[in-house]
Amino acid sequence: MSNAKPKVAFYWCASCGGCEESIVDLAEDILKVVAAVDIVFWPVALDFKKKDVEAMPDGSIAVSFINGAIRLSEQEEMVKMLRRKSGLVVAHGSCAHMGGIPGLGNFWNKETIFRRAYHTTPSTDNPDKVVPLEKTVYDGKELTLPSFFDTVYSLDQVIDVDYYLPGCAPPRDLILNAVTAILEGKLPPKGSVLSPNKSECDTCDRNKTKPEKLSIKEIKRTWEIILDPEKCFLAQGVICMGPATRDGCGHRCINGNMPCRGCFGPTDQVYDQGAKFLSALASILDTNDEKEMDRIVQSIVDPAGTFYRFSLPKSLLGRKRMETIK
Amino acid sequence: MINLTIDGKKIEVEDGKTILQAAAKNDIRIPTLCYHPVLEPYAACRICVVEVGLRGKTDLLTACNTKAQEGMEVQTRSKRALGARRMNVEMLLARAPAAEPIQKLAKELGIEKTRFAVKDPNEKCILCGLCVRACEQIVGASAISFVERGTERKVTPPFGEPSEACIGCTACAYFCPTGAITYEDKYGRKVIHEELHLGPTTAIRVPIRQAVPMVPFIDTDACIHFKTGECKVCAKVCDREAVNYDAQDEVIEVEAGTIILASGFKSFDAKRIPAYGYGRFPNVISALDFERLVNASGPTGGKIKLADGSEPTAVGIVHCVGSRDENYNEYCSRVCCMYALKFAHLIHEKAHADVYNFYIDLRCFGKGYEEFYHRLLKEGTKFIRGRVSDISDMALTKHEEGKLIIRVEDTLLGMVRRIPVDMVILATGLEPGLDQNQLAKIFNISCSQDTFFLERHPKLAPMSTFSDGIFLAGTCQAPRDIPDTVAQAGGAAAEALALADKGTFALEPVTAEINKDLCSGCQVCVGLCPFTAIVYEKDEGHSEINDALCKGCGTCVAACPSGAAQQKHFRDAQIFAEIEGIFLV
Amino acid sequence: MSNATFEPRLVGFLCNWCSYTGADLAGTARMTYAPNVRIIRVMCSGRVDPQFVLKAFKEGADGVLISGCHLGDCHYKEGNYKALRRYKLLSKMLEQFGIEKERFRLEWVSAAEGIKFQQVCNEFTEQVRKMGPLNLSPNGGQHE
Amino acid sequence: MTEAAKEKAFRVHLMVCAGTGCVSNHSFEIKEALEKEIKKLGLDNEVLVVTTGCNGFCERGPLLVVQPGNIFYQQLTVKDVPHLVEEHLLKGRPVKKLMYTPPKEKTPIPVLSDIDFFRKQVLIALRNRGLIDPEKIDEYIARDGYVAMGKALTQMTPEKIIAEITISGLRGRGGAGFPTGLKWQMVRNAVSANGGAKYLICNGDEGDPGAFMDRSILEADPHSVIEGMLIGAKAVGATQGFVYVRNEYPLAIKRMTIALEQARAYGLLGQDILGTGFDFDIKIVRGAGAFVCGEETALIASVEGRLGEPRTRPPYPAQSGLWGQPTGINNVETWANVPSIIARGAKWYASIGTPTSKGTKVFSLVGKINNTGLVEVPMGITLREIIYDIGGGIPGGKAFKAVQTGGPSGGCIPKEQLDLPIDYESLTQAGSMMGSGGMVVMDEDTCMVDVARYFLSFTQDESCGKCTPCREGTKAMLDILTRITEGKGTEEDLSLLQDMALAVKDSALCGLGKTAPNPVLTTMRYFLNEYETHIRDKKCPAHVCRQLNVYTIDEERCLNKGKGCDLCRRNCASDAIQGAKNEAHRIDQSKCIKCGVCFDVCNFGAVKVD
Repeated sequence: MSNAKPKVAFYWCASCGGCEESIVDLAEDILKVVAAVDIVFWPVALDFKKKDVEAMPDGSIAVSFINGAIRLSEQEEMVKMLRRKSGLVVAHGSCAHMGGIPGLGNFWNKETIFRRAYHTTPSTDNPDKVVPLEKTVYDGKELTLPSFFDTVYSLDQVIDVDYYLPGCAPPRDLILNAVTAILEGKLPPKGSVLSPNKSECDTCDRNKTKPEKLSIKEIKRTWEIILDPEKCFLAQGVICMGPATRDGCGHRCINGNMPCRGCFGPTDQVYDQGAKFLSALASILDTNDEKEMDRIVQSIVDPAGTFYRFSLPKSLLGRKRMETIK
Repeated sequence: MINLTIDGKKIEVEDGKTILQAAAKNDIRIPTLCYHPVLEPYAACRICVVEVGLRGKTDLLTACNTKAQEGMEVQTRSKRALGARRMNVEMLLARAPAAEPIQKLAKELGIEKTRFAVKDPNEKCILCGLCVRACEQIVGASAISFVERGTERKVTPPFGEPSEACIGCTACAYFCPTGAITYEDKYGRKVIHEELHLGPTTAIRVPIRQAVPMVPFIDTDACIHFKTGECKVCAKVCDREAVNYDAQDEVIEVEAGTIILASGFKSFDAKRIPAYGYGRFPNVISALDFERLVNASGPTGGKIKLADGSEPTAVGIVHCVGSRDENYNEYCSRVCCMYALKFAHLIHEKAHADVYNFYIDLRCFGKGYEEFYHRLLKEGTKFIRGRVSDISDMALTKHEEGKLIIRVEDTLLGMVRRIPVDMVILATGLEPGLDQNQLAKIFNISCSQDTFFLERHPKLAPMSTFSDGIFLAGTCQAPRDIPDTVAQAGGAAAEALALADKGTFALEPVTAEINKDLCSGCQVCVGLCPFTAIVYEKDEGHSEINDALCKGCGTCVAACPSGAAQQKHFRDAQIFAEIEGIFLV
Repeated sequence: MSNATFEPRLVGFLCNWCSYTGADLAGTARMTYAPNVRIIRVMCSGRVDPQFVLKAFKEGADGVLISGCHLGDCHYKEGNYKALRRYKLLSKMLEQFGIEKERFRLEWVSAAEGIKFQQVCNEFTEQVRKMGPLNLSPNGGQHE
Repeated sequence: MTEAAKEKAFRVHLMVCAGTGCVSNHSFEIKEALEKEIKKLGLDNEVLVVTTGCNGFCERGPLLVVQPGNIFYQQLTVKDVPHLVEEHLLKGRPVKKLMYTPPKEKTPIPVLSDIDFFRKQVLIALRNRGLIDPEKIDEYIARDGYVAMGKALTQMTPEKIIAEITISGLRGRGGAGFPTGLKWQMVRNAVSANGGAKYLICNGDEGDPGAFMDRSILEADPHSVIEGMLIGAKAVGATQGFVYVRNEYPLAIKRMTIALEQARAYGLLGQDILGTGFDFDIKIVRGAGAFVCGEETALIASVEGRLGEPRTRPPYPAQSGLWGQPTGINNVETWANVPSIIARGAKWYASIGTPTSKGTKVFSLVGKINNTGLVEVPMGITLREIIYDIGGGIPGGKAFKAVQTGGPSGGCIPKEQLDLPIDYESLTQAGSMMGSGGMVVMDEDTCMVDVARYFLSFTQDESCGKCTPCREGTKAMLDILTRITEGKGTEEDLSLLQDMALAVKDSALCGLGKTAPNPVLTTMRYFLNEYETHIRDKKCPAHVCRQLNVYTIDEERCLNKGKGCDLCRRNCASDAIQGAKNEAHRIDQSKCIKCGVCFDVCNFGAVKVD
């Protein structure tokens, strides 16, 4: 009987939609899923309304897959509601997991972002200096908009999260495994990241090509050299987050001859992906001469943005110091 | 085997032998000049020409380099051969009248005097080229060669100047048959003619006077025997038969559980302070020079003499040369004060000269030292407190003339003084050995900034290093005098023995470890370990730490990007907890 | 809180062999110095993980000090060089987080330099005092 | 040649000789003048001016040959050019006054091949002289160049090549006349040490005074040498060749360099030649101009960068030569002969010459002779033919005395032997040698003792000094000869000289020393009387040895004819002449230093020498 099927919800917050894609990318396997479960909420694909969810009894949804970071009050409200209605909540994708790309917003705050977005970008034509307001009165009626936070949050900084599906976006087999695990009730301990707990080098073919002593004299950016398709990126002097990034992505970037950017986040025993990678990178710089060190360090453009590309909100510091934002 | 006749005598020789060898084997003498058994035949002098008949054709050939052939009929004294030989000898007699071998040969061949013009009655060189070939083929130096053509031809080093290539083996002189090349022992080295310096020293010698053991050695680079297999004069003259040409340098490997480093120090080079004129003024000498001077086995038999052999009437001793001086070494060399006092005493005793000590502070710590200082005061040694600014021979007054003038600010009188003396002794300080850093690397230990070896702990472990089982003794660790050195050495020995006795030593418990289940084998850590304790297990795909080698610095742990490495007692979690703890209060 | 009355909270990561001994010496030599630096002992400045620094700031430190043996004197040969490299990159990154260079300091203090340790602590304390409290976003990134 | 010229056919080619001799006589200016003039008359697309290698008739340079027609112009000057161009090229009237007129004849000879100098020559080594521009490989190829090489590489086995050379009877043209085929066979058979390479060397270290045939070949036809070496390389299995040219031959070096580049560019040199998989390349080595380096072992030492001094053979270079490897070393002329032999066959070559000496030999004909120059003649030709028919006899109607062949180490051959058919053996018998082909003609005014002295002074100067006889012997002999020419000679000197000459010849190390005494021996053999006159009567019949001359003044002739012109007195360096204007002059023998100035200045033949 269909109503015996476990109920599943999909929701998206501050995200690019890639994670929704990742569901669709299950291709024919989606049919298995659809066959096995009963999708009760999926704004992207199906026409449900907020009230439909409100109507559901608490805990009636077996599992909610939520992607995207939390940037708006509305998103906060929705995920809190889904938390109530769901047995399990899975943070789907880097943004939900660690804040992801939207998380880089934490180097600014609402004010600076609005100034930039609505006033100073070259493409902006906004003579009246209009900015979104939470309340506006339009011919007598009051219109509201959700409020915009200063800080972007990962999902688990807002609600309690049971499992994490890492990746931007998570690869299909990871999703399938997760779904099957849930359906079969073969679940790992709560809070687990559903991906191997080793760093990427573990399964990277290029790891073989590492030299005896891994060391870097020059930091290169990917377009500054012709990348050797076989050789370890670090050995080529190109920043690759692989060593500090959880495995399981299937090396989509590396197979495309692009270094890892760290979308899978750190391994369990690491507190702060960026700091860890920074430490590793600095350690293998091949010089004991201070001037030379300064030179190489200078050549690293935007370390914070690079090392925390996906994990800023979840990092130890979380965001830039408010009082220093001008 | 080859059959031929020489002077009608049937002879059998093995293939490849020359006519000359064949003849010699049968006591038929063919005179030679440019031939030497150990050198390639040159066939230049044409004295050994013999008439050779072969297949009905006769010809004059040089015996020295013509191979014997089947059926050769050789006549060594045929009219034709003798004619040519005589003519050549006669001509050589004109070239080198003073060459004895030629004179002898001429007599044998019945030539009283040459009919040709004599250029130089004292000429000895016959241009046989033995020296040139010896230098090329045997010494391998090619330091001399023929230059010019025809009668202008002569032997010289490149451009007639002393040759870099020359190793001073004197093989050329050894091979010269006429004594045209001569050499003599001069200023401790062989000198060939006045203008040609033949190398540094003799092939067989005692390294230094105080060498232990006091035995001569053979410098195989210079020894002719090791080039030619000839000579062996040393063996001939040694009735104890002590000369052994087969002795080889050997590298001896010793397995040791503990090692004591006592690699000593290097004396400060006083030339580095030009103002003191060491190396410019013969009578400004270093402490070691003075030790040599007063040494009974020294050049003066222990008498304290000036360069000109006279006795000094006033001697200055400058303390802290190269020590306690930010320009050179900031540290105190610790021994200078006392040995300077010793010198003062000796000079007093032996030369009855006035002695001036120029000091910053006198550091007479230790048993009996202070007493010794007082004794010197009684002896009338003069002590002037102040750093000497310079030493010159520029006299301002009559009584300064012919003296060395020491300029110093007497900080007790608060005035600049000029002290004229005959001799100045620079109390040079102690410096770390030149190869300290190298040794440090070899033994996995560290040096302090002054590059003396670093002890494990200044108070608690002064003889130990950070490599367990390696101990320090003496001046390689810090400047110290003999009693201290002996004491420390004893301590080091004791520690070493204790360890050897125990047979095992406890490792620092703070070593790092890698959790294989978490390590992805990214190898970031491998290159970081200063003790090469980390190895990447290719097949297993993860890295491992050798507990015995790990000293527990934790660098790898800090660098491990996946947190697979942790340091016992310093785990991330523990330190995080500490940090949190700090802010509870 | 006015800077005059403000007592900076500083964390110092000291290497076991030089700086910690140096601090010890400063102590045994009865030198008084600013008590603001809370010391955490590590075996080598090379053990200091940037995570520790961030953690310290996150927990409320107004400044962080790393101190090790002088270059060339490291008891583990080169640990302090690694510390130096990490320090340079980290302080650059901290600025992006709005944490001024002056709040993060690296000093070489040998076992014999009790006095230097004293000076460092005093200077650093005064420096940070002038700058005032760090005030990371009050919730340290946690949702209000 | 301009690009246009390449395709174009021209009515007339003007072959301007660009051999060293003619060049030093401004043949390049002549070329420019010609081109200018031709352009002026708008003939520049009908007439082409070509520079060729040495034509050989250097005596008459600068030379110009007009083709077709083979009209031979000589001793041109820039002034002659306009006239010549207008007359010959415009109006088609060859210019008689610029043609060659044999001595003692009136009518000039227009056509080159009718001139004796050329008529009796047979050109094999010099086959291309005067016909091609040595700096253009195309012209060499147009003259069937590299055909022989093609044949050798594609159709012949090494054995076949060597057999061919052997049958042809070609012998080393360097002088010793060692059978070339045999030498190649030795190199081929020789097992190269540790499987190393085998080498070929072209000996262009031409040192004999007055000899320039090697230079001329290298300048006029470098490709013939390259081709010869290629064939040799295939025969002996060599992979690298060296051309050893003395640095005093800049033009030869330049042209050889160009030739090598062009050959490489055409794939005739280097890797996989003509796609046969055969590799061979050639380097030029510049000699420092030491005579002894013409000796093969010394030359090899020099190439190796060692002291240029010979060593005893055996081992022969063919067994152990350059860097100890088997090395085939032949003289320039020898190599230049090879292509023709391969192209036209051994039989043809062997048909020329005498039973023991086949083919031709190039001689450089110099000295007291009308037609100085380079001649290539068949072996067996007599000295008379060369000297009188080709050489045009002795100038000034003087009497022929002797001819010196074989360079400084050769010997002098007297007129009694003028009909000697030239080949290796006959010359050796006559006490001289073929040598590299120097041929110095001497007339009655030559003093044979002086000649011997001259050549010895050369050899002793060039002796490397390694072996006693050569170093000391040549010097000692020179001293004696000088003594004799100064009238201080004694009877003993003669015997001593004889003994020494023999001893040196007998016991010297290398060819240089062994042959150095030849001039002495031959002159003593054929002209002993001259020696004796020098020693006994203290006289030099030819009046060459000034120290022996006695100058006197025929007083009445001086007075009658010269009216005591006093010229001699004024020119006398030692005030040995007394007398004043309008008086007879006299020479005070005690003061006379025998400088001979008076003899030279007297316009009335009053001064007599005796």
